[in-house]
Amino acid sequence: MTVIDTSQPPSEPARKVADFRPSLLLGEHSLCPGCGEPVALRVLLEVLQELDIVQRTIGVVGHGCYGSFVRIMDVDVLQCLHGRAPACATGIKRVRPDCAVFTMQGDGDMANEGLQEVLHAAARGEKITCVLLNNGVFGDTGGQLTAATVLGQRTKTSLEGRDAETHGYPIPVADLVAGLRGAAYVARGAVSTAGAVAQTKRMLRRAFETQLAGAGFSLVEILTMCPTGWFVPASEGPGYLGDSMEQAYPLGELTTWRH
Amino acid sequence: MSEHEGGARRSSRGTLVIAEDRCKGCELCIDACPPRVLVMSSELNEMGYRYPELTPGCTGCTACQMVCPDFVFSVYRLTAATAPGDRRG
Amino acid sequence: MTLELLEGSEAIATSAIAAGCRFFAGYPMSPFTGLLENMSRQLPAAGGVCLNAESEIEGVNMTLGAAAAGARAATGSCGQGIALMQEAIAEAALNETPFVVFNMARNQQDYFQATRGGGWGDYRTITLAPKDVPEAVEHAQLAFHLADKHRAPVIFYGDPLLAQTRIGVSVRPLDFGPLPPKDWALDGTGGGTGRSRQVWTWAMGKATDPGPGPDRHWRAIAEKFAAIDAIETRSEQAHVEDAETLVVAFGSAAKFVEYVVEELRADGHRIGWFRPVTLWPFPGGALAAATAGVRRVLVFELNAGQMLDDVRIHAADRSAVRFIGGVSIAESGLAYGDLMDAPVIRDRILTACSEGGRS
Amino acid sequence: MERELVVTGVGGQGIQLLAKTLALAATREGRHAMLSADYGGEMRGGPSKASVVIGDRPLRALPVLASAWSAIVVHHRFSEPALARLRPGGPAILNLPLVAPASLPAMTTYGVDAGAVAKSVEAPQAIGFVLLGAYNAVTRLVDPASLVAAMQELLPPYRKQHAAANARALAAGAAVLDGPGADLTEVSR
Repeated sequence: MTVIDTSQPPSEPARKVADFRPSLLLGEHSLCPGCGEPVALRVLLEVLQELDIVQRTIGVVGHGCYGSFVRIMDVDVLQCLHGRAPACATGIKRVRPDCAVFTMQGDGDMANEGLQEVLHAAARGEKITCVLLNNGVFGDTGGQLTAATVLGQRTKTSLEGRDAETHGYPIPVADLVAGLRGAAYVARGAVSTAGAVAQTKRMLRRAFETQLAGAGFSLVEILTMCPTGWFVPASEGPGYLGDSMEQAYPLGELTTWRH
Repeated sequence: MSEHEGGARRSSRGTLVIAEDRCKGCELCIDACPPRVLVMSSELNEMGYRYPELTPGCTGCTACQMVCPDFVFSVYRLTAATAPGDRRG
Repeated sequence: MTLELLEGSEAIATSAIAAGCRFFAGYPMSPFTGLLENMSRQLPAAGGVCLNAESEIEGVNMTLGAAAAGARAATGSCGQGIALMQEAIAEAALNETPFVVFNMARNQQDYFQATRGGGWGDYRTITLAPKDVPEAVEHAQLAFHLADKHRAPVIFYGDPLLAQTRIGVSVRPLDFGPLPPKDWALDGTGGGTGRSRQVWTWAMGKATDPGPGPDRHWRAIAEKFAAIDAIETRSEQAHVEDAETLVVAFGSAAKFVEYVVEELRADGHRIGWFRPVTLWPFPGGALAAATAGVRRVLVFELNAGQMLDDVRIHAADRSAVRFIGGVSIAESGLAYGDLMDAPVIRDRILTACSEGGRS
Repeated sequence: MERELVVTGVGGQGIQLLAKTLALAATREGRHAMLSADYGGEMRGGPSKASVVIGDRPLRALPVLASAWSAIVVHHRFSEPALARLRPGGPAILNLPLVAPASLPAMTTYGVDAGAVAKSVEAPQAIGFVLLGAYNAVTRLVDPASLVAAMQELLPPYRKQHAAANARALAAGAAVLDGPGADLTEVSR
């Protein structure tokens, strides 16, 4: 089989249509093979650049594997306590209303430790954008059950799979938030396929547009692969996501603010 | 660019630069590639992972770059191979 | 100087705003509630924001966010509410976010909480304990100054008497000297420059501009608090020179002790008083000097004996230390009980004096 | 010199408002004043106590008074602890007939049937202001006009219609005891 030399840009006339990563990414991350979180980070940073708000954006990053992104995202960032990002973002936004303020949280961070924060921030119509990276497990601590773990999913604290009798039902954060009047834009995307990534990026863009227009709270829940925490091969992450998480958490826009 | 040696001739409208040393071998790009022109290497990179290699037929669609968690791909569309009227993307 | 008759809570709020406080978030809890209400009444007119937070945890984290963005910000509560805030107070100490926590405490049982904290890591919190409303007005501004000066959260330790007493006071901005610029604060402009800012307890820096990391950062924090310990102690004392008995008290209780000791002095007793104004850093050196020549050191506080530990640590002779305070809570649970009363304190001092001391 | 007043009675009698009026009047005169309130959760019927301290220099008094120079006894119920702190010789205004004149033998007592006086000037709600007017007539702690101004300042907008009646009550209370006034310099701690 012929293998094309991909060590250098092509010598014949060509135009670059996609770079390795946005210039706002300063270096490498050390997350697991097949992790979905870096993909979400990339499209988030691309949206900031495309909206030309890079130099007036402040991020608030919670605790999870994505916490290491603080080192590689070229954006002003507060690394906050577990679960508290929407509260911190509220304080930031209220004293710097001209900034775009976003949070980056996992499902352990947002659905477990800090569910109250995101609900109240949404109810207040806080003009911030919360990004939930939902992989249904505590990835950073090695794959334990979160409030977002879907029924039947095996984790290190639900070895036989989550059953409702023992562990209760998963919490659909985006749906809860969408039920609150202060929420102006709520959507759920995924990063499991190229199409889903493109859709998720559009959702993030609309979320920030909603914030910039002062319309209210916005949240994008992004289903991300965690093959390590799911105990599946990396290459099977997208398939597993589609078969399990996407069934419990359908993709799409739940609340849209109309211009 | 087109394939000049071996099997059936298959035209490429795009090509890639693959930062193979950054790859962690997750293989997400393999399934994500619509024309299925990426294959995993038999060699290992310096981190010990197999990495994708490009075979002829790339369309420059960027799907591999979209799904790659390790930012391995840069995508190019070849100007010469672009048929008139095909200005997608 | 025109005096306004202000309730303590209102005077403290007015003073905090005069100091430039522009963000406040809290959760109602008596006797802190009055401060929250006054802030919500006054801050909007000053161009600020006051939020009735969904809990103390959110209140303090909102405040941390506002402070990280460079604003003078404060929160408050008392007792159990402050307990809920401890994680964020420790975090702010370690990620160097300056804000003020107004503990309008129900009593003096929060001394350990204020001076030892309940958070994680090698941190301390500067704690100011005013004795009356006029001093509270000063401390409400000093607290912001010290917070900004040292990039650390500062606790203002009040009580029901400070919150609820109405007194004629004058509130105007106080100048405590120059402060370093807040060039570390997050304002969003760092994005895309390769030198974007971060407020991070781990202090890892950016991939392109590495920070000190936790080991070096936390050692630096520990050194910073050691330096604060050396320079920011404040205390007051009187009649120490010829005193046989020295009474130590803080906050409102110290005001009562001062009153009683002056009476006893007038009656011919060789007695003095000592008041830590900062509970941390504890004015241990000043206390050691003040206790060097006395026969007995009496500690009066409205708890089971918390500052007592610090007095024992620093007194010239710890065997001379006697505890004459105690737990004393009003039936409502929201105010001091019968022990916060000059005649009672006088009796306790005289009884302790009659029981001898070191020779 | 510092002058202390304790006002004691049951909630609903206007105790807090009269104490606040006096403290504000003194403040508006440029003097130092302190007001401590002590009342239960009940708005009416429970113990209600207030203390006011007025002086010409920063005050030395504690927010829990060690002793007091003067008193207004609006009701005998709950009054015992407050009255036990009075220094002998000072003035005490007693709300007759609810409070027996003999209850404070060591004080210079002045009885005022505040209810009847208030009714006579068609200000039946303003018993507290009658007593305050009488108290100030005896003690001359503040200018009577300052009391009226402070009373008006303290009325919330929805109660402004009571200002005239309250002013009548202050004046009527003063008229009951208006004489040479107490010579404050003779009374010391």
